[in-house]
Parts: sequence; C-alpha cells; structure tokens
Amino acid sequence: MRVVFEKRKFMSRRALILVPVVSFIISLFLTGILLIIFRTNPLKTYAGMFAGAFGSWSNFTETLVKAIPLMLTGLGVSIAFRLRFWNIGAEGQLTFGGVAAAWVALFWSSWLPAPLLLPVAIIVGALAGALWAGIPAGLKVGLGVDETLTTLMLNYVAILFSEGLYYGPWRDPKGFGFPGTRMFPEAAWLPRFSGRAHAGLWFAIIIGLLLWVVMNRTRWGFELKMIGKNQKAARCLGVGIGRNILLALLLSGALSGLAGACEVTAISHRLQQGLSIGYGYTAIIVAWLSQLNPIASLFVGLLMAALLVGGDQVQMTMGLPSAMGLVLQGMILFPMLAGSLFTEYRLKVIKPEKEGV
Amino acid sequence: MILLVTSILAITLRAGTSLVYATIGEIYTERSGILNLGIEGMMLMGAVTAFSVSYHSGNLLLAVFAAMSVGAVLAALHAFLSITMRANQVVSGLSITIFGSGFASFLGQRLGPESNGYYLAGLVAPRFHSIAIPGLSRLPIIGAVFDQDLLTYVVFLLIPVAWFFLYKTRYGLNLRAVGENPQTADAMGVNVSKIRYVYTILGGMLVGLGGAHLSLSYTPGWTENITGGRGWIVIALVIFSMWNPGRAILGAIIFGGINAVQFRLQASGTTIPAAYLNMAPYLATVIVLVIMTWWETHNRKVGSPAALGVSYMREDK
Amino acid sequence: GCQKKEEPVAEVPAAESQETQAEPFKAAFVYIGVPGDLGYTYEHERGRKYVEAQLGDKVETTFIENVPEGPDAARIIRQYAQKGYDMIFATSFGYMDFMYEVAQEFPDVYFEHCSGYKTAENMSTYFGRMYQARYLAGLVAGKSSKSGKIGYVGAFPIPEVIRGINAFTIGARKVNPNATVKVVWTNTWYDPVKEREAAVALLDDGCDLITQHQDTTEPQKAAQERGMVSIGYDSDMGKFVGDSVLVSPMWNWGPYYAETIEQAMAGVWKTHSFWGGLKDGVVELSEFSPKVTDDVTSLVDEETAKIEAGEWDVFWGPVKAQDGSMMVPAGEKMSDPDMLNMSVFVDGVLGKTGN
Amino acid sequence: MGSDEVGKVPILEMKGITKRFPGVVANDHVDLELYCGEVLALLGENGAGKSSLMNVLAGLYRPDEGEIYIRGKRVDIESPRDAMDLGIGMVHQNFMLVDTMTVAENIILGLKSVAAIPDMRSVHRKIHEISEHYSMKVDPAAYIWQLSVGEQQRVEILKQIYRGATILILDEPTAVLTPQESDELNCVLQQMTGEGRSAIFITHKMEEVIDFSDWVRVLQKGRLVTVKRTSETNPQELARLMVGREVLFRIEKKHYSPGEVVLELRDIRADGEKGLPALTGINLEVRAGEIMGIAGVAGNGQRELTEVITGLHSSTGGKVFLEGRDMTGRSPFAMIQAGVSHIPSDRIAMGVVGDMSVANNLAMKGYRKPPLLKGGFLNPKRILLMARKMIDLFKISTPAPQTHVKFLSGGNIQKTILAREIDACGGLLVAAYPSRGLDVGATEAVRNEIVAQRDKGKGVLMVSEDLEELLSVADKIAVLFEGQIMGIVSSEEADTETLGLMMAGVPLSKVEEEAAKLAAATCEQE
Ligand SMILES: Nc1ncnc2c1ncn2[C@@H]1O[C@H](COP(=O)(O)OP(=O)(O)OP(=O)(O)O)[C@@H](O)[C@H]1O
Ligand SMILES: Nc1ncnc2c1ncn2[C@@H]1O[C@H](COP(=O)(O)OP(=O)(O)OP(=O)(O)O)[C@@H](O)[C@H]1O
Ligand SMILES: [Mg+2]
Ligand SMILES: [Mg+2]
Repeated sequence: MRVVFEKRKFMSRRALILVPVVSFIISLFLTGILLIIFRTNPLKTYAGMFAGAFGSWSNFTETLVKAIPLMLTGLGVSIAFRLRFWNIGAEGQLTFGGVAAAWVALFWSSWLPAPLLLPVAIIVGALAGALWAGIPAGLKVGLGVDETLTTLMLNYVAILFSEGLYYGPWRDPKGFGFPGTRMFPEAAWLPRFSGRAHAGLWFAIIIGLLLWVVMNRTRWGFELKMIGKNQKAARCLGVGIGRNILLALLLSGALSGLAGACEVTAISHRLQQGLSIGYGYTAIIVAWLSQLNPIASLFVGLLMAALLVGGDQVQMTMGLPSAMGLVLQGMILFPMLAGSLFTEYRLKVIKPEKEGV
Repeated sequence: MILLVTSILAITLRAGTSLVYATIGEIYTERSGILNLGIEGMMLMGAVTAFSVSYHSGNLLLAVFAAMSVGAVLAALHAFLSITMRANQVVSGLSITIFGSGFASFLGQRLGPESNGYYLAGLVAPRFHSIAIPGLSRLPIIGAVFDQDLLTYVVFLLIPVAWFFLYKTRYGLNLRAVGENPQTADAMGVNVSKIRYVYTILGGMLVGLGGAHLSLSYTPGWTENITGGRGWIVIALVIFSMWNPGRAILGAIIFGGINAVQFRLQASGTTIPAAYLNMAPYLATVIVLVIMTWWETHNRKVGSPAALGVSYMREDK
Repeated sequence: GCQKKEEPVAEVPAAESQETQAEPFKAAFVYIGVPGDLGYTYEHERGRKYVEAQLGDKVETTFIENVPEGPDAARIIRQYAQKGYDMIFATSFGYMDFMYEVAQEFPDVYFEHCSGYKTAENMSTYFGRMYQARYLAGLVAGKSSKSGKIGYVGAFPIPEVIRGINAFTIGARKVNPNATVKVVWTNTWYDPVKEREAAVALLDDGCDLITQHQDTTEPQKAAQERGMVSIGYDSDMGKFVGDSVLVSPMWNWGPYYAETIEQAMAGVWKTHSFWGGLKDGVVELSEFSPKVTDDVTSLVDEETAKIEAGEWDVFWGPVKAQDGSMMVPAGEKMSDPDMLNMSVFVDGVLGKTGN
Repeated sequence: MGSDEVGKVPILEMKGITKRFPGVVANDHVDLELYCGEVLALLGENGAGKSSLMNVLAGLYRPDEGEIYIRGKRVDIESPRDAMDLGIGMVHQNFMLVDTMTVAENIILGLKSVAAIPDMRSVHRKIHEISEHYSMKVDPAAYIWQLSVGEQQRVEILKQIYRGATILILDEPTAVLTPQESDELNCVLQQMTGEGRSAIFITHKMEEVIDFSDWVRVLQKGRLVTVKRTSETNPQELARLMVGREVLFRIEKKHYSPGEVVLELRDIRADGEKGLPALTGINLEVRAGEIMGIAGVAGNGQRELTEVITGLHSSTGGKVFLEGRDMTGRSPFAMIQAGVSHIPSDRIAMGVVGDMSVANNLAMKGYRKPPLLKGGFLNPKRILLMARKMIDLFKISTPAPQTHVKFLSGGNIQKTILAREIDACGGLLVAAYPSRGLDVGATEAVRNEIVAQRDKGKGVLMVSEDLEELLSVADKIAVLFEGQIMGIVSSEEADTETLGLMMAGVPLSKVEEEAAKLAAATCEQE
C-alpha cells in the first residue's frame, strides 16, 4: 500500500474552512506540550491570550489598533505579490508614509486651511509610500534590478532617514532635546471612534472591499491577474507589463504609506520612535495566509493582531518572558503552514496491485 | 593611509566572516530552489547554542558543532514545511525567524548558571582568538588577512571550495539543475526532494556557524539580539552575489567595508551627518546592485535560480 | 470619547483600597529591553528587586520586558492600570506620550515616567544627573589615558548623550588639559556589532581609552581585546568584561523606587520632576578596577564630595564650547533647563553633534 | 499478440497499466510489447494517454495498476533513476533540458557513472564521438539557450545514447522539427535499431508512422484499440482508428481572389534575442483574402518576423504598414487595436494563462470593451455566456468553462487560442505553427478555421515548418533564410524540392541552376 498526495480537482470549500481550523487545533495542542514542558498551564495561557485580545471591548479596540496597520500593509504587499513582485519593503514604505504625513502636519499648517490638513497629510503620506515603492519598481521594470534586495535595503534607509529627522532638524524645540517632533496640531489628528481604534479601520475595510472588486471585477484587475500568472502571455495579449507593475507597486506602496500616515496621525500624533516595529514583515505573513485575497486579508490581519496582542498577555498574566510570545507565534504558524497543503491536496491510498485484480 | 586600509580590511574580514558563512549557506539553499527567510532566527539560535556549549563544555569545536546542528534542525523544519508539505516558503521562513529569535532569547535567559541571575548574558566562555601567521601578518595592507581567527581562515578556504563544488563537481551540477529546472533534474534521475532537503539543511548548518562566529569570536559572549538584523542583510547579500559563492565575499566586503569606512570617516571628522553615513552601506548595496545588474544583463548572465520558491511535485501539472 | 469609561474603571483601585488595607501595594515596571541586557534595563530591574527586598510583603511588583516605544506601550500601561496596579513605572523616554494619555484615564493610579518631561496630577517624571558620574569617570580617563586621545561611542546626538560627553570631557581635561574626546555616532541604541565596529574605528584612530553611551558591552570588549582600557556605562561593566573597565558610571534606581512607592502608600505622593544626582544616590560610580591607582581614586572622592555638598557642579563656569565661544561664563551656573537642552560640545570634544 | 514473433521474448512488456488522475483515467488497462531492434509507433488523439503511458515507463508516473516486464523479468520502476538503470531513456514532449547549462552538462546531469569531479574534456570527446557516429552535430560547450529547437532535440537524443539507453522513447520528437531534421532523425533511428536498440515513437504525423515504425499501437481515451504491423496499414486507416471518424486530409478552400493590401513590410530589420541581426531587410505584402505562408528552417527569423508584426519585438529599421497606416514600433496593444490577431508559436507560454479558466482565457481580448466590460466592470455572466458559445462553436473539449486551461489537451488549448483570436480579428491573423503537436483531427479543425478566415476576407500570415501544410493551406509561400526572403512562390506552382532549396539559402532566381547540383537524399547509411 502506498500513500500519496493527490491534487484535488477543485479546491474544496469544506477543506478551505476545515483545514485551518484543524491546523489551529493541532497548533494549540503542540504549543500546549511546549508550555507544559516549561511548567506553564496551557489552558490558562490560551485563555489569557484570548482575553487579552478579545476579552473586553477595550481590549478588542486595542487589537484593532494593532490590526489596522497590518491590514493596510497586508493589502499593500498582496497587490505586489499578485504580480510576483517580492515587495518586502512595506516597513520602509510605512515609515516613509509616516514621515511625509508628519511633514504636512507639522509644516503645512501655517498656510493650509485647518480642515484640509488631515486629508492632505493622509494623501501625502500615501503618495510618499507610493514613491518609496516606486523606486524599486522602477529599477525592476527599467533595469531588471532584483526587488527583494532593493525593497529590503530601502527599509533601512527610510528608517534611518526618519530617525535623522526626529533626532535632528525636526526635533521638538520644546522637547528638551529628546527625539521626536513636536505634537501635530489637532486638526491633523485622525479621529478615533472608540478607545484608540481610529478611522484607519474604515480605510482598511473600504480599501479591502474596493480592492476585491478591482481585482476581480475590473479590467485592470484582470490584467494584473494575467501578468501575475503568465507575464509573457499577458504581453502577447497587449497588456503593458512595465506600466502595470509600476502602477500596482505605486498602489501597493501607497497602502503601506497610508498605514504609516494613520499611525502618526491617529496614534502618536507626532513622529517619533516606534513607527517601524515590524508591521511590514508581519504583513507578508498576512498576505500569504490570506492567499492574497483582499477580504481575507482583513480577517487575517485581525487574527495576527490578536496573536501579537495575546503574546504580550503571556508575559503579563503568566509571567513568561517576552521571548515566549514569539515562540508561541512560531509554534502556532508551523502547523498552520503544514496544513495548508490539504486545501489543495488530499491523501490518496493506493492498494497493493495484486489484490485488486 | 596604508594602516587605515589594513585596519579596514581587518575589521571587514572579521565582521564579514559570519555574513559569508550564512551567505554561502543560503546560496546553497536557494540554489536548490528553496528560499529560506529564517536566517535571522537560525543565526540567533546558532549564536546562543554555540556560546552556551562553549561555556558549559569549554570545547570550541563542540560548540561549533552544536551551533551547526541547531541550524540544521531549524532548516530541516523549513525543509519539511516547504518541500514535503509544500507550504509557502516565504511564510515558513518568516515563521522560523520569529520562532528562532524568540527561542534564542528564551534560551539565553535559561541556559546559564541559575546563580548568575541573568543567565548567559555577561558570561565569559572560551572563544576563538586571532592567530597571526608569522611573517605574513606583518605584510603591509594584506597583513590583516593573516591575523584572523580560525573560523575566518576556514571561510577563506570555504569560498573557493564552495565555488568549486557548485560549478565543477557532479553534485554541484545536480544541485544547480534542481534549482533551475526540477522537472528536468527529476527526469534525469536526480532526486529533487532529497537534494532540496540536503542543501537546505547544509545551508542551515552554515547559517548556524555564522551565528556561532558572532558569539564565539566577533562579539564574544551572548547578547540579546546579537545579530542586530544581519540575517536580513544575508538575504540581500545572496542576491548581491548573484547566487555565486565566489562572490559572497564581495557583498560582505562592500557592505561591511562601507560600515567600517563610515565610522572611520566620522572619527576623522567629516562634515557629513552621521545619520546619512549610517545609511551608506544600505544605499551602496543598492547602487552597486543596480550597476551589476546593468552589467550582467549586458553579458546575458543569469539571475536567480528559475525555480526558487516554487515547490515541485512529480505528477503535478 | 473616553469620558464614559473613565468612571467605572476609576472606581476599581479606590474600591479595593477601601476593602482591605492588607492588600499589598502593586507596582508594575515597563521595560524597553530585557533585564539580561546587563545595561539600562538591568539597572531598572535591580531597582525593582531592591524594592521587593526593602518593602517585602507590603508590595507586589511585576514587570514586562521588550515593550517597543510605540502604540503597544499605551495598551500595556492601560492594561496594568485596569488590572488594579497602583503604580506604573515606564522606563524609557518613548513611553511618555502614551503614559500621559493613559494617565488621563486613570486618575487614581500613580504614573512614573523615566527621563521625560510631561507631568500630570498623577504622573511624575524621574531621571538622574548621570553627567555628574560621567564627570568623575572623565577624571579617571584623563589620568589613565597615556596618549590623551579618548574615544567615545555615542548612540544619537541628543542632549542626554551630549551632556554626558561634555561632562566626561570636562573631567578628562581637568586632569589632562591636552586630552581630547573623539565621538562616533552609531545611530542605534542597541546593536552589538555596530557598537564594536565604532569602537574599533576609534581604537584604530589612536584612542587608547574607550567609553560609550550605548546599551551593550561591546565597545568595552573591543578595547580590552586591543589591550586598551575603557570606561563603562549603565551598570558595573567590569563585572562582565574585566579589569580593563576602569570604572562605570551607573544607575542606581532602588532607593528612588522604594521612596516614591512608600510615599504613595502613605498617601503623600505629589507630582514631581525628580532629577537626582550623586547626592541622591541615583547615579554613582561602580567599584574601581584594580588598575586605577589610589591617587586617582582619592581625587575622585574629593570631587564627589564637592559635588555632593553642592559646592560645585560640572557645568559651572567657565565652560568653553567646541568653537571657542564661552558656553558658561566664569562665575555662572548653567540652569537645569539649559542642561536639559544641551546641544553643543564643549572644548576638547572632536566630533559633530549634527545640530 | 504478434503471432509471427513466436519464440521471441519482447524486450519490454507492459501489462494492464492503469493510471488515473483526478477526474480522468489517462490509461485504462493498457498492454504494450516492444521487440528488440524494432520501432513501435504509439498513436492517439491529444489526451489519449500516450505521454502518460510513457511517463509510467520512464518512472515519472507511478501506475495505479499493472505490471512491467523488461526482458521477461518483472520490474518495479519507482523513479526515473530505476528506468535509467533498466536502459529506458525518454525524450520528453517538452524538452527536459536546463537552459542555463551547457550541452555537456545537460548530458551528464544526474549520471552516477561520471566522476565526482567530471573531466569535461573527456565528456566532450565522448559526445563528439557519438554525434559523429550518428551524424548529429552539436557543440558540447554551447549553452542550451543558444540552440535552436532542432539542435535541442539532438541533444535530447544524444543524452539518451550517452546514457546507454537500449529502449528509447521519443514523445512527439518531430513536432518541432523541419522535414530535413525529421529525415535525419529517421536515419538515426534506423541506425540505432540496427545496433540492437529499440524505440517507442509517438507522433501525430501519419507518414512518419509508415516511414519509421515496425509496429503501431493506437490509444483512444486511454484504452488500447489496435495493434498492427505498420506494413499492414495505411495513414487513412490509422487516422480513423485514432479519431473514430474518417479524416479527409484535405482542405476545402474558396477560389483565391486577393483584395486590398492588409499588411505591408518595407525593408524590416530586427535583431534577435542574442543581439545578432535576425531580419535583414524583409519586404512583404499580405492581402485580404490571402494566406501568406512563411516557410523556412526554424531560427531563420520567423519568430522575429511575427513578433515585429504583432508589436512584441522592436525593429531596427524599416516600416510596418497595416491597411496603409504606418504602425512601425507600435505596442502590442496598438497592434491589437489595429486588428491584428496572433496565434503564438509557444502556445502554453505565450498564448494562454494556464492558471486561469477557459472562459477567462477566451475573454482575454474582448475584456476591454462591451459587452464583456460594462460601466468599467467586467461582467462574469457575459464572459461565461460568450465562453459557452465559443466552446460550442469551436468544439473545445473542456469539462467546464471554469476549468483551468492548463488541464486541457494541447489541441484544445490551441483551439481556445484560435477561438479567441479569430473572434477578435480585425484584418490580419498571424499564425505561428498553428498545428504543431496537434492530432490529425485537431489539425484538420485548426486548418479549416484558418482557411475560413481567409475566405471571409481576412489576411493571414502563417508560419509553418510543415511544407505539406503550407502547400495545402497557403496561397503564396515566402521562404525565409537567415533573415531574408529567398523568394515568394504561389503554392500551386511550388513543389517541395524548390522550397527545400530556397530554405537552404538558394534565392528563387537561382533555384534552377542549383537544383542540379544539390542532391536531396540525406539517408546514405542505409
Ligand atoms: N500530471 C498530470 N496531472 C493531471 N492529469 C494529467 C497529468 N498528466 C496527464 N494527465 C491527463 O491524462 C490524460 C492523458 O494525457 P497524456 O499527456 O498522456 O495524453 P497524450 O496522449 O500524450 O496527448 P498528446 O498527444 O496531446 O500528447 C489527459 O487527460 C491529461 O489531462
Ligand atoms: N486535473 C484535471 N481536471 C480536470 N480535467 C482534466 C484534468 N486533467 C486533464 N483534464 C482533461 O483531460 C483532457 C485531456 O488533456 P491533456 O492535457 O492533458 O492532453 P495533453 O497530452 O497534455 O496535450 P498536449 O500534450 O498536446 O499538451 C482535457 O479535456 C482536460 O480538460
Ligand atoms: Mg503527449
Ligand atoms: Mg501530453
């Protein structure tokens, strides 16, 4: 008898739901064993994690706060990934977007009417993110320069650049020299609707839905799909490759830039340390786990946020070191990854040849 | 001036050693068609393992071996997920990084003596020291090459060996074929899965060794986040070296060298703000890659292994 | 928008304190790094342990490590407040805005923020005059450096760091007027490899003594490997690196932590901006390495006594700036706000503040 | 089976092989025998299961049922390595070559018998020996990407001989070969069987079956339907057995009455992929209601020619006019808008998006305008409706319009492309090798469709290596050699010999002189 993986003829809807659920249960089980090894009660740990993320309305709003940048950057990178453009520069694009939004909020208020300050800051932030993604996209389209390297390196540049600003010329003159710009005028604050959960959520949801429509129902989305799945054929069919990659990457970067703009205008109200804390990398996980589906990205973004927030809870309630939060995240992701196989394949048992006949 | 060049070369080689180990490891992994973004986590695990074994056993070789084994185990996990379970390699690698950095930090807080109170951090253990080769180490400029620690000398050997193995042996041929065109390799009797496992694990061992060099030689001792994100730099250096082990040193020298130069520029009192000087290594890497790509496309050389990141199953259409 | 929720939450600690007097006072510490960094966070952790040892059953403390200076900080501080902690210490500058925000929501919880400047009814700041200890270390350096060329690895050009460099330089030049202090910026607080490389660049440049304002011990180790000496920072680095670390200006938060908690327990806590110096024991010098000679230690003791007695302080005039202008004229004392905003180097520093 | 083979044990025997894929039974209890020194032709429609059966033999697929015997001994072939060890070598339908490696490297790839550090000089020498022995010229140091398809085919065969294959499987080896190259291959095959090797040969060209093979086996929908001695059958019968109906091998064309000039090329020059001149001054006119055939050995500029016309490749000189408008250097999109349709040479890589549905692939031209696009949005219902209509009209055999194209057979992929391109065709259809690799039934359908376009008054430019096809389908034939047109002849007046000479570089004006000098025979070893 042989057991082999066999590709499913169609992706089964039942498997699509069942597989992640079963994988998740296995994840919890395996992680539980690890926790027991470290003399920690797994049930209490999980309960703590869950309560931390969803246990109360205010906890939930905090999970949303974490989820918003993950959703936006996740949506952003999944546009790029659709085109097989490996944009791992969402972190830099987010940072650059935040810097640009701060620039507007800090220095344009003198001449820009107050009601315009916030929308302009948000738009300029998105444009800056687009620009930051546009550089590697242009290099790729124009010269064929590998985008993995350029997007990654530009992350460091963007972060150092923003540090250079808030440690240097943009530093709050009344801030006793501490790093960070001065506070934005209140006109440039993105409204919060509950706790710290802010309007960025509406952006994420609206953009997620719009993207779904664009990707699945419009001419442009159709062309992007063609490029992503067979660039050569797309070219033969009259689809402009370079132009579309560039456009899509500008959009991809714009979403990350928007995430950065929301972070500074809604959360910190100034540019300071803590804008780049790895959202851009988690976004890659969000994009893939949602299989590049914009609507799924919203939910996966929320779940990843819950996992991150829950990870902090392990420290607060169980007294485990922060490192344990990361270990748990990894442990939960591994079985989910292994399980993803079963959405596309199933196990087929082949009987010994003799007996059948 | 000569002294300056010598000292820059010396620190570049020292700093570059761990980068080169990991870069060559990842080149081999990627050459087999597997993309492993778990380097950062694997290097950290290698570093913490090497140091704790060195501390507890006093045996450096054992420490190096342990670091390589840990790298191998994590790489094997990645191999299992991405080869057997055909999981998305990007996410699998990122998960390894998350898990590895967490676990390394966790172990760093457990593996030392209980009485110490802060475990591995702050302890001193046997380490690799520089071994000056008499005569040679006194040569101007290149003298620095001959005043390195054992692991750096090994890297000097590893580069040509890795290059030779990849381009001149039958194993290297099979490896390249698997990363380039697994269908063909399979039809020619090359066991695609086996090769992918072998070189992913081998790559993991070298990455672990790179981590060990940090904690046993370059920045001896265990410090939280000892790699400071160098695992990501390695990903870039692999691309930079165009998947050619012979060029791995180039990226490490350009990246590491510029870092060394910028600190010296600062020390010599330049007017360029430090924030911009600190960007230099990253920007320079991009600029040099742009020039290299332009040059390579003119010479019609190949880029990444064609099947990089794509899983292969024999009967799939 | 937060108005509605304030009341129910605010009731919790109040209700609790009425219920049982025997309930221990609960304090939470939010750390930027991990206690195992043997540097900045380690020192705060030592302070926390000191509190536990001093106050015993009367207090219950906890901590959370590796909290980034971003939106997460607010969530974590808020959760401690919600969980009924009476006092929360946030130990890094970047937590300031977030702590201030949460402090508005929980008027009955005491908030203590390290190194910032925002205060409220229930929020105070605390920090230490590390420059005084740096000055003392500068004396040791000036005496110990043979070439008079001293290397200083700095993280970012901000007043806290610049103040330290200046104080150190003033100390070094007091005992060796020809001494110079060369500064290299790493643009990171924490990156072992970079810190080492910066130190090596300084050593290559001819410096024979290295000191730093960073969070790892790498510059010290790099100096030791070259057979040079160094001066530590944050904690007693000599314990981890060896005798080549002549002395370390270090933090000592324990007494302050114990005191402010006791004040709160006694109900006499008032909003404050604490900036303690040698006198308050918040900053101090570690034990000297055996390599430091007795004449140096006695000099340091003398100067310490002068500062503790308030007879003199580091930035009392005359202090000359790097460009030769007068920073503090003779007979004048630099004010605290001026010290907090310090952005130019004093004479004897080689390097750029970037401002 | 094979009663005159009494006493002779087959070198290879497959019994009751069954191979199932999700949703299809590729092979349903198929039996196969192969005798020493003989060539077996395996026939069947696209998707009949020929490749699957051979992949089972080559160790790439594991059969669900059945047994395999080699020289009478039961064997279990678990991997290509096992097959290789048994002396089975397969030349796959899609070449198994690593583009970025040299010929020699490809040949020794995966071989356990070479030294750990192979002595490339001796490998080169050995390749030279073999290639000389079989008169197949290749440069062992050349990179695969530098070779023409015909040369790549040679490498594939050399590779198997180098590895000592005694049972050689050739899966549609002639689909991409010129008639000359096919003849060359036939010689090699004869020579090899003369040396005691055996071969299984898959083709869709009936003449080749007759010329090359000793036995014929026909598969239909995965089942074995006939076994015959080649000498006892004929192309008509074989075609009927395969397709299950009579195949005419004849094209019904309306009278040739050309109209306006649709396409005019004036002194077109272009560089090839390797940066060398590929087209060196092409002058050509295609009229409405005319099929202009382009003959020539592959690699003489056909690809660049079609790609310049479709806007995919930029020219370095000259002008392209479409219906009188100067379209030089315009984008593929502009060319499409101007009414150019294109059936590309590499249908999988350039013609379809395999991971999208048949319906979507059919919509890949029409999605830009109503009715598929309405108010800026694509209308999935309309797309499906349109797809159903086209699937019916062009008899595309697919489980559903939603099936991904990559699961379709080659013939049906080609029909999908054809349906889309014809539907969107303005005035000019550019068809590159439209029947390559298709079975007789599909070939007939595709050719008829192209002729129908011409009859409707469209101009057609058809590139083909198959002279029979050109002679029967095209109205005029232009022969391309080293980037130049050697001459244009009317297909009624042309004959294979003249065309052959022109393909070898003799201009039309000199053909008569040269004809005497050049001997057409190539197969002297026999
Ligand atoms: N790897 C595979 N996965 C799924 N189905 C497959 C696979 N290979 C072949 N099939 C199916 O098996 C059947 C037989 O295919 P096969 O390639 O053997 O046909 P063929 O006779 O070689 O046709 P052609 O003349 O077009 O080459 C087809 O229905 C095909 O779709
Ligand atoms: N996995 C599958 N699911 C559904 N239908 C399939 C699948 N595989 C093949 N088919 C169907 O089987 C038929 C035969 O196709 P087949 O691919 O694969 O021929 P082929 O030999 O590959 O053609 P060629 O080799 O010329 O490209 C098609 O109608 C196709 O739709
Ligand atoms: Mg076939
Ligand atoms: Mg086939």
